Amino acid sequence: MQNLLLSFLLFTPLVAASIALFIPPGAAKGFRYITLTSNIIQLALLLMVIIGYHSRDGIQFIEKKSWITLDLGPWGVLQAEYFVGVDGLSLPMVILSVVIMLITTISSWTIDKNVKGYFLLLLILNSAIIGSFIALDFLLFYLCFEFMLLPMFFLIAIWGGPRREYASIKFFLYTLLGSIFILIVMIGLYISVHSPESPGRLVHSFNMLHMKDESNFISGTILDPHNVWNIGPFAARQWAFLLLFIGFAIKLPMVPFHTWLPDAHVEAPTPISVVLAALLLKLGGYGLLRIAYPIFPEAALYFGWFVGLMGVISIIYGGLNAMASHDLKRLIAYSSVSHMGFVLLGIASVTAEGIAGGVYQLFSHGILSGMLFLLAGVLYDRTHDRNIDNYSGLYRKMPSYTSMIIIAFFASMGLPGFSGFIAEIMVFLGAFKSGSINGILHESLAIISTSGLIIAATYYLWTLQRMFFGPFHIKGNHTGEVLVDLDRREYLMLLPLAAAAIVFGIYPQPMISVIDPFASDLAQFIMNARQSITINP
Amino acid sequence: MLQQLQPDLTEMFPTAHFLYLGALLFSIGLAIVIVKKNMIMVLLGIELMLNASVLNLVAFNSAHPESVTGQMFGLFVIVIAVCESAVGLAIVIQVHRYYQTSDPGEIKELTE
Amino acid sequence: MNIATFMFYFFVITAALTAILLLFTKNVLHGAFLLIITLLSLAGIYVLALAEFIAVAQILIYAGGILVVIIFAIMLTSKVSGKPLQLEHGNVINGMIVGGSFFLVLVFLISREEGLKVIPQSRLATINELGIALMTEYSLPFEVAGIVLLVSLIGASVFASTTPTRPD
Amino acid sequence: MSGEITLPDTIEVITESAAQFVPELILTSGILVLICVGLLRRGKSLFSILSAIVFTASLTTILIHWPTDEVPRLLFFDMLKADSFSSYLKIIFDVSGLLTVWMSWSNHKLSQRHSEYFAILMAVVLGAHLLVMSVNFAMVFISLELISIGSYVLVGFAFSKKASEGSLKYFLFGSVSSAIMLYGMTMIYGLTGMMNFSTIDFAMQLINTRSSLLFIAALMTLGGFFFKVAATPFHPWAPDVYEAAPMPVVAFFSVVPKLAGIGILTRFILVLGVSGHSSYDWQTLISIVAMLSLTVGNFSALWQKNPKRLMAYSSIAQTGFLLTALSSFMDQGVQFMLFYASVYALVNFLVFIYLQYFESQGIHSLESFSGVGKTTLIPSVFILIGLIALTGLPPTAGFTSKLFVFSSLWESYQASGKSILLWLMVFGLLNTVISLFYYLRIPYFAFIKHGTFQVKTDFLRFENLLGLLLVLAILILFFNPGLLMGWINKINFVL
Amino acid sequence: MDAASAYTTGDSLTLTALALAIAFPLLSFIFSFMIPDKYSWVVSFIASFLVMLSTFSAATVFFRVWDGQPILLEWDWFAIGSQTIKASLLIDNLTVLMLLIVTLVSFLVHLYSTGYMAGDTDIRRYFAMLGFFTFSMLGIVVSGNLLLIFVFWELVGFSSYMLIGHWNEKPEAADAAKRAFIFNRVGDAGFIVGLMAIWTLHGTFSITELSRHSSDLPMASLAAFGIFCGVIGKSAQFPLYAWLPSAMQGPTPVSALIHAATMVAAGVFLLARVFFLLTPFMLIIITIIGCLTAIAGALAALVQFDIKRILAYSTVSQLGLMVTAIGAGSPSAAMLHLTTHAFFKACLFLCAGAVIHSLHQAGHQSHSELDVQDIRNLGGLRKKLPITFVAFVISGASLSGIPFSSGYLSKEAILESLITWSGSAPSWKWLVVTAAFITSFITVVYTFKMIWSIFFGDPRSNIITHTVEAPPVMRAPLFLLAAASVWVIVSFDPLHYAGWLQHGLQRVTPSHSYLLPALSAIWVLVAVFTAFQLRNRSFSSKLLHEAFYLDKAIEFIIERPSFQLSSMMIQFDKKWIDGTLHTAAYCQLIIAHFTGWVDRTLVDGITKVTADFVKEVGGFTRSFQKGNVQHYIFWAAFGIIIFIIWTLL
Repeated sequence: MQNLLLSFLLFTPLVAASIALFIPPGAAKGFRYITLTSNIIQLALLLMVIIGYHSRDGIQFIEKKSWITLDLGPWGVLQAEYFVGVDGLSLPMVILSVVIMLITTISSWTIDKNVKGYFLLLLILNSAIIGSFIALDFLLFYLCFEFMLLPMFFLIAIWGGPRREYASIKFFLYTLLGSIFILIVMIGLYISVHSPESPGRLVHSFNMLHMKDESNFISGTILDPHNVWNIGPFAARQWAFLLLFIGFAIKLPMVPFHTWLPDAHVEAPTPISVVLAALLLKLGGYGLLRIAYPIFPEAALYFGWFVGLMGVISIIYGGLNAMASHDLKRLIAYSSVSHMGFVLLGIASVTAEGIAGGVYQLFSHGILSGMLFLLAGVLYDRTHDRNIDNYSGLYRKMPSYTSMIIIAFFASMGLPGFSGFIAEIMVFLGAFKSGSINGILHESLAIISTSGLIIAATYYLWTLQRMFFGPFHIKGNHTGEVLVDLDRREYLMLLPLAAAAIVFGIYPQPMISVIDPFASDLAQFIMNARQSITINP
Repeated sequence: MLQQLQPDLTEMFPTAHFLYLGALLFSIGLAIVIVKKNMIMVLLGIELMLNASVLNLVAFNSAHPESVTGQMFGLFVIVIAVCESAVGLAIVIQVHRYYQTSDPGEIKELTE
Repeated sequence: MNIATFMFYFFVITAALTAILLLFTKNVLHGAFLLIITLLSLAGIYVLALAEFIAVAQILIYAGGILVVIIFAIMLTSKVSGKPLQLEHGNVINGMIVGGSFFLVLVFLISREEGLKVIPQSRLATINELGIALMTEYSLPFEVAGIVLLVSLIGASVFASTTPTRPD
Repeated sequence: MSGEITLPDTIEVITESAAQFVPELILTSGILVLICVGLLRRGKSLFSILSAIVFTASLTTILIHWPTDEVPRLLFFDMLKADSFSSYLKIIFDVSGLLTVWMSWSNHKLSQRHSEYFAILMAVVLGAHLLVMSVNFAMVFISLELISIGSYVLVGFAFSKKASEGSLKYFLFGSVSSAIMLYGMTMIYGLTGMMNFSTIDFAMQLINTRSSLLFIAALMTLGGFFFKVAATPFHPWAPDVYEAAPMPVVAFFSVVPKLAGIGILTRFILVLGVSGHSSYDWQTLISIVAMLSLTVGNFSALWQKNPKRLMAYSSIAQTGFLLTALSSFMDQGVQFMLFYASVYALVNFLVFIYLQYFESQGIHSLESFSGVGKTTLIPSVFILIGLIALTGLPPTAGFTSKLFVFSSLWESYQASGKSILLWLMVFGLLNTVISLFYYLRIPYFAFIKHGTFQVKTDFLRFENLLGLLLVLAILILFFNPGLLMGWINKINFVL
Repeated sequence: MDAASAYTTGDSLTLTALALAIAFPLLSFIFSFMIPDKYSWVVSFIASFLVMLSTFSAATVFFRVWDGQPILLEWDWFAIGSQTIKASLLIDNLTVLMLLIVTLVSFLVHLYSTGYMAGDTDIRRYFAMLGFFTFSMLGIVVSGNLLLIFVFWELVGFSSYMLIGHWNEKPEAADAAKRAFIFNRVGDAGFIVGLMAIWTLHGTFSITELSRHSSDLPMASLAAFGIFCGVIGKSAQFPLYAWLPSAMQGPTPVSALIHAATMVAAGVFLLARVFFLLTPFMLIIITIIGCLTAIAGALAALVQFDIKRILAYSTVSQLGLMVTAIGAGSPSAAMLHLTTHAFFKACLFLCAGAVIHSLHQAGHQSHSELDVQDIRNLGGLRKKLPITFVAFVISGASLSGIPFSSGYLSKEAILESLITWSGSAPSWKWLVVTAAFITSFITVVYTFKMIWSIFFGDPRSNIITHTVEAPPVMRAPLFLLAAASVWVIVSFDPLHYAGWLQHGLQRVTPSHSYLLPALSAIWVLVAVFTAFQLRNRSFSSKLLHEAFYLDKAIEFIIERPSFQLSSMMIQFDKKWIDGTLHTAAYCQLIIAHFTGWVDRTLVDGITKVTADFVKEVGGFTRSFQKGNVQHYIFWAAFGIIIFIIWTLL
């Protein structure tokens, strides 16, 4: 049982989906409750995982079953495994996924168009997200990573807003482009890596842990660390890192690959915006930390400054764009771009603080962006209008809603006491420290990036001022009556997130104690790699 | 008569000269296919191209006299050419019935 | 220059000239007749290249068979349309580019091929020899060619026997 | 010399060969039986069943006579080579034949001349069988022509104005292509003196003859093969022909002649690959053709409004992927190409079965798919899975096959260091992204657009059973590609 | 000094009192939020009561710790890598003094607010945020860890935001709140830079540990500079002081508590707390900035007419003086002035509030619309509001530095420290001293002018005749605060500042001389005389009125461009990033195709595909597929020729 927890976690939604498949489409309630049940079972399983997790033990709950073993004669054996486990990086992400999916279900309660299809897709999406966070086999990861696209595409395209077609295709295009880059590297990696577990034969393994170890590379292959294979201006391993970086940066998203995000967010239905912002974006950062950095440490160091620079650009650029947005969801979307910049900056620093901060930011942004999108959805449900300029003085009509907005906004701008602050401060500390302990990032990057804090304050406060303060006024053909305050279902979605933001902002130690071993080990690993592998002699 | 001429004949014509003619026929056939605004002329062009190949085969067979490979192949080419033109003519007539024109350039209902 | 050489180059030049004329003629019927001359010249060349059987087949099948059918087809199609047998040329530049380049490239490359300039020693393949080859070594292509013939006959009959009821 | 072979020897060779030639004999007799029966009886079902029986018999005999010899056997005086490679492709042809027969049976537009239709269909399959076994230029030409002539006629079986135009275009384009190919073949024969190309001697000749003419000749020969597989620049016939032909024929065209062409191309390329040391860079050539096919296919498909035309361009792009696998010039690449081809055949039939289903419901353009997903869920979902597999996304075998293809390309790049292969790889993968657009258009209309079209929902259709089987196959081959790869692995590619 | 011996962990009574002092305001916050809407009237009493309890607890702590051994309590907060960040409380003289000031002023303001804010619809939120502010301010004061200080530092800013924007229907209030927070945020960004530098340099945020390290690397100056940036923001120093006057849009008690007595003083407190981190170079910068602020604030106050704005600029000026003192190396003098300033400035604000409140009430009755904050509209209130008048005069005297007031002593401490620092040899430091003297002179002038305009002369408006004194609950705090503005609060010697407070803060008794006090007293009297002469002259200078246009300058140099930049960016984003990506590769093609397709099929109209490039490719594709089979053949043959030529070349 203990050994199969992760599988249960992964397959519960799929089982639920297959049950739901046989329910006639008319029974709308049935799908909601089945999804909810599946989420609650997942939550229970998650609790068991958390209880059984020991933060210093590295990867745990490992399950390893053979999946694809292809004997290709002289060329060797192609081996992909069902290999899952959680460590300090994936556990926070899994926790986030389970919780956010539960809240998404609650938020989806009002969906009444083609309910069966919606919840089936949601369940599939759930599995795919969990799967990509726990997979330790590259092929399995890629499977889940790609498999998210289709449900997401349909969820945006069928249940989305007026320009949903454009947005969904754009989303699909960008993400698929990114995953193609990842695919290229995956192909190269598994060809270059052999599994040390079966010494007698040549086994090409998709195992990500094997890919980390430089001694597992077949000598003379393109991606062999000891074999400099130049393609154009860079070595092949550097290209590989760049491809992975771009692939994940698109997902993250990083400027200038971010333009899919505002469109997708604006057009997606509220629950899907939540999933998109809270979970899908996390895969970008997760992928960098799980794949790009550990597997190509020396290239990561070589491009460290670039990653950091792009992070800073994202922070500032995203913030400035948010400031000029007139659509509430678009604003939040751009703020996500800005926040994900912190993740990049933290990761680029290759310090324990920076990496832990990056992971913490992923987690925290999951909570906060979820909350922000839910809040935007609350307003949209009432008036079907998200234009900031069309509102004024909402505080008078919806005081509780405004309070929630204030909490969410201030949490999102990194006010101390909320989880975002802990994340950002760790990122800053790591990024600044990097200049003097490993020389990857110049101190000025960290200093410049603090302006992101000011920009965040500006756009959030300006929005508050425009929408919620001042005399009450609302444009369009709405009367004030539609603006009722939060109802119980909405509280049920928002309060847990707000509470989580505060709890993880005041007492971060439980989460950091999970993340920290991973972050420290990774920083150590990458810095060690600098000594052992040298490129561009 | 041929038996008498044979000793002389064998040393008369370089293979290249056959090939020049073949190349000419082939190129003209191709040009005809592209240029002529009549389906039957296009068919004639194709025949010309096939004949260029037969000529090549015959020429090369005399360069490799140890077997009759080239000639056999040439024979098959002629047979196949017959089959092709039979089907081709049937198709041409069928198209002509529908479209009332012989210009392949005008037969373009199937297009973007 | 003996008579064989003379005949060879005569046939070559005739074939080339008629082919060129074929390219330039604007009358379909003239084209068909020009092709007959080309093919007959080729048959002559085959004879001189010691491929009598091919030559015979060429005369019988092409000149006698296909071209008659073609002339029938010309009559048939022009009768239906009522147009004269004149035709236009289109895509002239395209045709010249492609035909010209092929010709130039091939001639250039053939002329560079030293092995092709030697005059080969050849011998006459008897019809007997060909017949045996056809039944042994080439038995399979022979049979398959039969199937091809069958298929093309069926195909032609399918096309010929269906009348367009309504143009859709 | 033929004279040295005694008559008993000859007969022995022929009888021995015939033993390895049973599937083809069955097909041949099938053709004759169909034509003879056609003189007496009419009725689509009868001929469908007869053809199904013939294909099944052929399929069974291929499996029974699965070549196990280390060294492949040459049949009919080195005309054919009976190796596992060709047997594998033959299985695909026969299965496709069966599926086509079924599709034809359920297609209401094919309403006359059934005996001829099925006979010609069978003849094309026979041609495909012969083509992939051929190692002799004469045999290649004849079997290619068998396929071509049969195909020209098959297009016309819709008996419409457009069909006749399709036939004409196919015929003209095909004849010119085969004339070009033939010219090339004669040149190769002339310069090497050999008709049998699948020998070491021939390969040595290629290496030793440093002749541009030979290269040009080979190039022209490849042109004919490219025509059969609809690779750029020999592709433009495909959209017109696909649009004109009846749906079962389109499905058939997109698989059988194409894979037959790929089969002979593979044999030819393997020889060229052995002569990889020649001064001409065949690998680059194939890579460029692959790139062009990918680009032209994918880009043109974006414009299409007709599902058949769309699938035509898709098939051009898929040819690009098949060529990509070949361009690795390795045995591994060929194996992966076979895997790709098998998956491609399955997926293509899945898609075409449902396109036919929708066509029978009166849906002829992409726009008219609007809202279909709501009324006919299962066909829409199945066609979606098929299109996703064509795009190459997990969890379908389409992904696995693309993964394999690009793996072999990477491996080849690693071995040769030719940057063109790297470009091809990047190009091919990026094309996957583009292909997504048009592949998703049918599901897009079906699921996302609202339409007024009411199609009656009937779950218990034979299409759905067949579709389910194909979908399962596509999914299973993703999760366990070993089922097929294990088999393909046993195929050897000795010259 | 060994760490173990230097600090104790405190006894249980002290700790309980400390815990209570901090917890009561938090409790008040929670309570005020939780209470149902219909019982909102009890909030003001409960909140005041809770803060009063907090004040008593703080007093207990004060008396038990003052001049005793400092208390240091530490808990693990979170650990990164090998380093643990500890949450710690550091309770020393500085802390307890501030503890007492904050709770006391807060209590008085609470009390005052029960009257001032009675009837406000959002009274729950008001008291909640007041409680939260008090809690956060106490947090700054007791934290022994820079990161923790930063946490509360920002929370203070947040509550300030909420309170300034309390009347958020007023667009100006919402705007002022935003401005205050953003200006603070600018400083805080600097603070974070400081934190980063400290972390990199020392790997710890604990003040006690940091006090044992010292470093003169450039990084140390950066750290000090960063922290000082935080101070500039929070304590409204040059060039970020513009937010403070506009923050006067908040309720007046809030201005008294936050923008006069406590929060703005937090910067000075912080500088005193981390004085050991300030490098010599930084001290010079601090002095200059402080000096500039002092002068600028005083000059600006001189020309204001809004009573609250005068007080606000005066606060700016006084804070500038304190910062100058810190720069001059005398944190104790700064703290001394901080203490006295807290009381007298709070008193002044509350008096101003009482005046406003009374006039407002009167204005309501007579239905007259009058800007009651403009001193030009006031006058002769001495008779109507006697208690307010007395309190105002006492605290005004303290602000001016009239002898026998607390302000006299603390200002003397600053001046003396400046003179000592400047030394005997002439240098630029003398300019600073001169500036300080001029500031004190101007302070007297504007204070006197203000008192004269409000309370003396003839009533300039008819509503003044209807004015009555504010309710007792508002008068009591005035009284108490006025009482705290006399000399005993600093020292029992009315002429010299070196009393118990100074001793407790510095533990070094400075040299005893009456020269400076006397000089100072004369200087003040001269100033009073001048002010009397100028009592009816109104100074008007646009430059000074707008406080050197710093506000506008920031708007022009930073705000506008950044907004413009952001709108440019979003255009850039729409046009170029999207566009370039699309154009750059075939992405362009796809999107254009796709949009074209979407528009063709979805939107009824016909859309032309935008990019010319696409058109060309499209044309090319069409020429390929025009349906003419002869073209097809041509292309195929042409393809072969291309290949041939390519290989032959």
